[in-house]
Amino acid sequence: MSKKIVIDPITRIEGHLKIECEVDNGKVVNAWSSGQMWRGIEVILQGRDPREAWIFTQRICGV
Amino acid sequence: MGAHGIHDHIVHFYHLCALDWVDIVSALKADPKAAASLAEKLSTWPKNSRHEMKAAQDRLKTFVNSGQLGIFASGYWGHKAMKLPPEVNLLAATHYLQALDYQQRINKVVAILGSKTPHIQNLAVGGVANPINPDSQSAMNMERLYYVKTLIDEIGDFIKNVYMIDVAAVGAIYADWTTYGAGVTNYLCVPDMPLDTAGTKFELPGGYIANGDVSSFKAITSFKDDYFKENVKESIKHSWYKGDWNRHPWEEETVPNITEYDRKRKYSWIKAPTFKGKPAQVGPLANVLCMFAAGHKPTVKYTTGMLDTVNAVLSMLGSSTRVSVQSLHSTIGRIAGRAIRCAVLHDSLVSQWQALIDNIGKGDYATYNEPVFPKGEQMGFGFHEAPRGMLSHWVVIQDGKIKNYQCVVPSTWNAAPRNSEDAKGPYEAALIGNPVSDPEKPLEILRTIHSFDPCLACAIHMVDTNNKKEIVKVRAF
Amino acid sequence: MEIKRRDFLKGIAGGAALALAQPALALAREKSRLPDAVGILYDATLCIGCKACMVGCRKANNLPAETIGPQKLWDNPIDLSARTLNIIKKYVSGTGEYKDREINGFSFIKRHCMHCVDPACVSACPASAMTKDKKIGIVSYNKDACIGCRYCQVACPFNIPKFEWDNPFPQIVKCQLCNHLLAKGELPGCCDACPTGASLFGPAAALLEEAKRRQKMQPGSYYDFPVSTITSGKIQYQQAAQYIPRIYGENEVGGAQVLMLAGVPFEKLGLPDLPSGSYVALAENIQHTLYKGMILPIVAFGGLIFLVKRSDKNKE
Amino acid sequence: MKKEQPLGGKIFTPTFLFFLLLLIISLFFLAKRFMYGLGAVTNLSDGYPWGIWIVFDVVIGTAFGCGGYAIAIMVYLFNKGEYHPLIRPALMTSLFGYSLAGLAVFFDVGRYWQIYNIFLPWYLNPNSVMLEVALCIGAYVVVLWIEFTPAFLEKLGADSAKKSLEKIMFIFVALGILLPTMHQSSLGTMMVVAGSKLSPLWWTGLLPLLFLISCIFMGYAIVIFEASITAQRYKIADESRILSKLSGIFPWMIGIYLIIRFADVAIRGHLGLAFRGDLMGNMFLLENLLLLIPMGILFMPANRNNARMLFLSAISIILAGTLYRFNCYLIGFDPGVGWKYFPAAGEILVTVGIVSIEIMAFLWFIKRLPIYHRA
Amino acid sequence: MKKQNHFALDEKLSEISRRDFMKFCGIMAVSMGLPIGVAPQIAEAITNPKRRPPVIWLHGQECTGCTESLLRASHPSLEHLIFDLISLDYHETLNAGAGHQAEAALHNSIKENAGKFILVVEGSTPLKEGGKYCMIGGRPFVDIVKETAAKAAAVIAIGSCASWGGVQSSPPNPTGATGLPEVLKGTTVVTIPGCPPNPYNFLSTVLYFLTFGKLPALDDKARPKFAYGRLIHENCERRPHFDAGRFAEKFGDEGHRQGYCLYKLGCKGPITNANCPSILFCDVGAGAWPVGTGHPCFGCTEQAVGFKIPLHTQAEVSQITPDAAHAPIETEQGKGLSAGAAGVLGGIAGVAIGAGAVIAKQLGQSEEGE
Repeated sequence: MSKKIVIDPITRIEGHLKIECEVDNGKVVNAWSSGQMWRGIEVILQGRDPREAWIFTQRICGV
Repeated sequence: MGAHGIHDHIVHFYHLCALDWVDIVSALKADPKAAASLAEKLSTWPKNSRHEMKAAQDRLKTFVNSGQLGIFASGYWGHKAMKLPPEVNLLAATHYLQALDYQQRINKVVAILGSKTPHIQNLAVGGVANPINPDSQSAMNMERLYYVKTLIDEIGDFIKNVYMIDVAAVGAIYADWTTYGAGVTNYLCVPDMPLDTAGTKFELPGGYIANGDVSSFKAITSFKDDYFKENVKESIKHSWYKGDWNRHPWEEETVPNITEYDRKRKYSWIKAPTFKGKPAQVGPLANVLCMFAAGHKPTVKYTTGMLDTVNAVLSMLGSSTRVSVQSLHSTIGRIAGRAIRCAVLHDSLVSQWQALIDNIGKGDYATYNEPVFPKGEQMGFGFHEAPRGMLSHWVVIQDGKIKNYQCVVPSTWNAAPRNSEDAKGPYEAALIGNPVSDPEKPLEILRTIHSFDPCLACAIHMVDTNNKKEIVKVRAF
Repeated sequence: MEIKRRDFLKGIAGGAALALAQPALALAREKSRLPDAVGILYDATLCIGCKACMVGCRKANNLPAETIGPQKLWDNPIDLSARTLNIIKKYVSGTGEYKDREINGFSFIKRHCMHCVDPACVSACPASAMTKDKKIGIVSYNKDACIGCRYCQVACPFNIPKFEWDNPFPQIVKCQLCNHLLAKGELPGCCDACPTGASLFGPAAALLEEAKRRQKMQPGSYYDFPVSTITSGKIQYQQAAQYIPRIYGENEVGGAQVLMLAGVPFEKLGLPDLPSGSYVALAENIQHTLYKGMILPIVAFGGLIFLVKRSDKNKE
Repeated sequence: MKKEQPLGGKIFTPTFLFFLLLLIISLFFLAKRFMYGLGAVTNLSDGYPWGIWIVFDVVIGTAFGCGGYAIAIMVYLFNKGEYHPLIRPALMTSLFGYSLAGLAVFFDVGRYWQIYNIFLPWYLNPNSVMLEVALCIGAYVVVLWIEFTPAFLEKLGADSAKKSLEKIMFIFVALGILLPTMHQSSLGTMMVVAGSKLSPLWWTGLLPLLFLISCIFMGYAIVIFEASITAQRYKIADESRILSKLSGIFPWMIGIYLIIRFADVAIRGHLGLAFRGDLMGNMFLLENLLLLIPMGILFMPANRNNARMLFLSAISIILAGTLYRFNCYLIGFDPGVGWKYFPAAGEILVTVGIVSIEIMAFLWFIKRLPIYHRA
Repeated sequence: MKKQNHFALDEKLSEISRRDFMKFCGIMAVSMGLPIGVAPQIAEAITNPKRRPPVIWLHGQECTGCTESLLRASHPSLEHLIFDLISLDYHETLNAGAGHQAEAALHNSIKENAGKFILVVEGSTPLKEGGKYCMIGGRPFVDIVKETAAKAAAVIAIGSCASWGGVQSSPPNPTGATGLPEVLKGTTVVTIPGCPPNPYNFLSTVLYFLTFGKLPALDDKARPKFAYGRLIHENCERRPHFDAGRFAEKFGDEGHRQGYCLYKLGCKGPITNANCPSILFCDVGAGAWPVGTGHPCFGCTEQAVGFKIPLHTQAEVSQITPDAAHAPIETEQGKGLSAGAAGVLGGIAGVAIGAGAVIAKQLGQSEEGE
């Protein structure tokens, strides 16, 4: 019988990640990776001056 | 850029990922003298003395004794999967503290050029905002340039004498991890550090490797590379966006459609990108393997050096296991790849600095080309080999205003959910076969996930412009 | 403010002693803008008081800094002078919190030559040292002609021409719309330097159109404002302020090629409230009525000779 | 008819030396002006570009010099030969007034070294009121010297030259009436262009007319003033009878002037400004009061025969005319709030110096040249 | 593992030289705008707490840039901060444990330190769709943050996202990203905006709280005055160029290379409150801040400016300082009556009146004599 492991949140990363695994016999047999956050930067960028796009895209990630 | 990459790799290894492998509490039991002599065998790093070790150990003791463990309180200390002897743990812990210092130093390079970090603010579409004028006190002048150079040199010592060695040592002890976590072995990376303004010559090569077969490497050669341009697609079958399509970034739309978490249907905000219809792994390992395949000399040198050091440590430990390039297709391989890339980037940094100085010497102070946005629809893309892997931005500009903008970032590739063909993303695939000794403390899963250095919101530090023209980054790194 | 003509005609009615020919006086002449006139539109609501125009002017005209006060630290002229052809002044009332508001507000105002349609200085100058360009209408100064009488200073309703009081070989100094730069195809220093488009160079007619367009703007809504020149293509997208309904320079003393817009009444900004007709026209009318073709004086002279002769005969 | 004769006597009297001293002081300031610029000596500014050198020395000085003009009008225009004895002394004051005005202009003008530009045809600006004034005054100074030349010729005994000159003298006499009519009115027109900068109490299209009338009654007043002094100081032919008769003209002239003056201000609707109690209002009242009083006094024939009353009335009229011109050019002139002007000590002393030259020249002329009719 | 050993901290601190330590406290005092004399007080607060104050750090919609910026701090360093100054009980990016273990640590700390811990929030809170745009441990972030804040002694919003929504709140704000003060209406939330904020502004705020037991003086947007009290424009090293009208027209031009004012390139310094020009970034010496390196400020600390006013649009400068630098509309000019002139005139008037009077008198006499 496989056992389900959910790790949420995954720490020591940037952002919010959830990992779900099915473990059988001490081995992972299936896994799902799920991003848990959406900010809509692409939507915000529409209609803007291309010269300032980097101000927004840069802030997608601060690491 | 290089400096940023190096910083990122060091922070990741020591502060984000090392705690999966290093038992800090165990370090308290170590003998500083033994740790020091071990360290001296491995490298010539002058800060490996017994006193350094003792000081670090005392610092940790005090901290642990205070009873307030803070972020360390929830660690997996004493976990079965922690295999390092106390001395190595102490060595790593000492370097954890030293790395805090060195990451700051390399980061200062970024700060000098970028004005602050993170979120450097020296970019401008068409160039950089850093004026160069050796005869001005308000521009990039000798003082600034040599501050940068000094910092580059200092960090070089650390990378070569500490980081590389530590990774080799940990890698050797955890050699069994070379068999886990390969996952998706289609590797994708892009060339970087362009040597000309047109973006046709690069210091660091990039390309695509299918199925872990280094000989299948096909290079991406320019900023306008069609092979790259035509083969990127993203699927949202399992992502919380409206519809179910598999499109080229220029044709994408972004309409959120939030549903319940359902593993069979939609379960992530991340889209599933594919290259030639297949998921691909990106990141330092992909980069190193591609550069290795392309015969990039520094990469070959550092990769071989790393493998040799691991094998040396293995023989010192009396183990018969030996590692090869094939061993890199693994969880620990990704960590090693990151260290190798770090060293390669450092070499590149040195040569880029020299190139900058040469240009200034020739009186070339140009840092900016004014962008022009013609009327009508313009489509463009740009890419960069970021610390966490290949990143590309795709933009459609209509009459000087952005019509569509899509970022296909490293973690999108790696943390992707299943794609339109229901093929697993790299994280998902890499976890298959991973051991889990204690389901309550799934340290091993974290090891594999962390080896990718996930960054969900994700790393972008460059912007492409219109007309398929990439920013010229040469001069300010 | 139509006093001028009425007053004058009234004066004429009582001034029969002058024995003037009435028909010649009936109309003050009406000068209109030259078709190719150039000018500046200064919009105080766009002005941020950065004084870049003042520096631009200094640079363009090679003028030294002007320091007031004992420290000599700042270039801080308090008014136009022989060293300062262009100045930004500041109006403040009450708490001075709100831009372009008369009460408890503040506003900047730029002062320099208005390049009048019918310039008093040109009319006044006995030696033709002040001239108005026949094509583009710039009022400029020729030191080789000037005798230094300073009548232009007395005549100018805007107090623009300035004199080098401390120079034993002085000149009159005034804004000449950087005609030396225009000749080279460059822009006037102030408009070139202005970062916001508050000082806008262009054909006077187009500037008047632009000023009228701004007068119709909805305060608070966003509009495009050209920067540097009206046709530069450089555009500032900005909120329109609450303009007072007057384009200063449109009609004042016969009109000017420099126009001004503001959110504060112009009298508060130190600009004189002037009638629409020009004093110059009146003075010249008197002058020309009396001396046109020197007919009147010659007639008078003839009469006088007769009288003197008669008197001499009597004496003998 | 008696001939004019030099009065004779010592030149270097204490009075003369006193004025010589004043002249020397003014020379010091003039030197300073030419070395360091106008700003070094005067309080002139960009707000008040014209100070007392223009206003007193030129605008008022020439009005003082209108004695010759005024008497000439009487003698030639109205054919009153009885006033002829007044002509030469009056001409002399005109000569001084205008010549020194020209000198003052030379001090005041900034670019004096090219002052001849106004005579160059290619620099002429026919629109300029100033040009008219300058040319006219320039011409008039020449005319005055020519008109006065017979006095020199008499002194030199060049009778034939004098005779031939006198044959064409009528031209210059006619010019001597025409030119002041032109430029004295134009001195008024000059301020028309100042427009809004001049208080409505003074600014009017009638400025030329008012300047013209005022210069004439000032001219008569000067003649009376000067004759009174010389009559007292030097025993010359008593002209009081002529003067009394002449003064009969004042009430009428001043009356007409005041009617025009007040009607103009009232019709333009600015009379209220006169009673606001401020400097301009008070000056307006004072200026006109100084005319009203002598008008009243001289209205009575008894007073016209009283030398003291005549003298004081003449002073009052002169002061009134002076004040009117000061008001038009300086006190009523407001270039915008914040500007102020009051002549500097050096500036005043230069003007004093110019007046001193005038007085010294006067003393020299009457003693050495045939000006007055001896008693 | 929770062994108590109270002598430990003092012993630990004694290893740092006292001079270094006082220097550090001095720097903190300066960066907080406090007189240098309070340095001993700060030292006291840091060396003698009974326990290191617990800090819980939550992440919403963010990029971890604020945390990253703390890694760059050198006085104190992150190491010093979390080992010696505070007890960082929960922090997603730095936590050793993950999943359940991390969650447990969070809940333990909240329970144990209720009313005593400092809550730091990084990232904005999406409110649209019930907060589903940011889920942690299966719960909307908005619920977590509200629950935690209710038990906190002080709440600090670090970064522009937490302060007012940040980049993701730009129009059209697809996720309803909201700043903490809006989410926690009625609670005092100290905001440390900036993208990322200068780490010293955050550290100084925390130390202020620890030292004086109260929050620093805040402006109307709940920002500490010591950091956000003045416009960037007022302390900018390029200000003299602005005052003198010397502007860079485009990147890399002569003016740009001479360090001229960047206003024309769209600098928002004149409408942005922050201390960037005075304390700089990353301890690398002169010019280490955006305007210093040649890029216009884009106003990241101001809700109405950053990500709102387009990058290359010029700011409307409304607060002009110093006022005295502009000429007033009316100025006293020209010279009035001087003593010398009055004396001269008086003399003339005296002589004239005297002479006139004498002559008038004599005229009368001669008449009488007649």
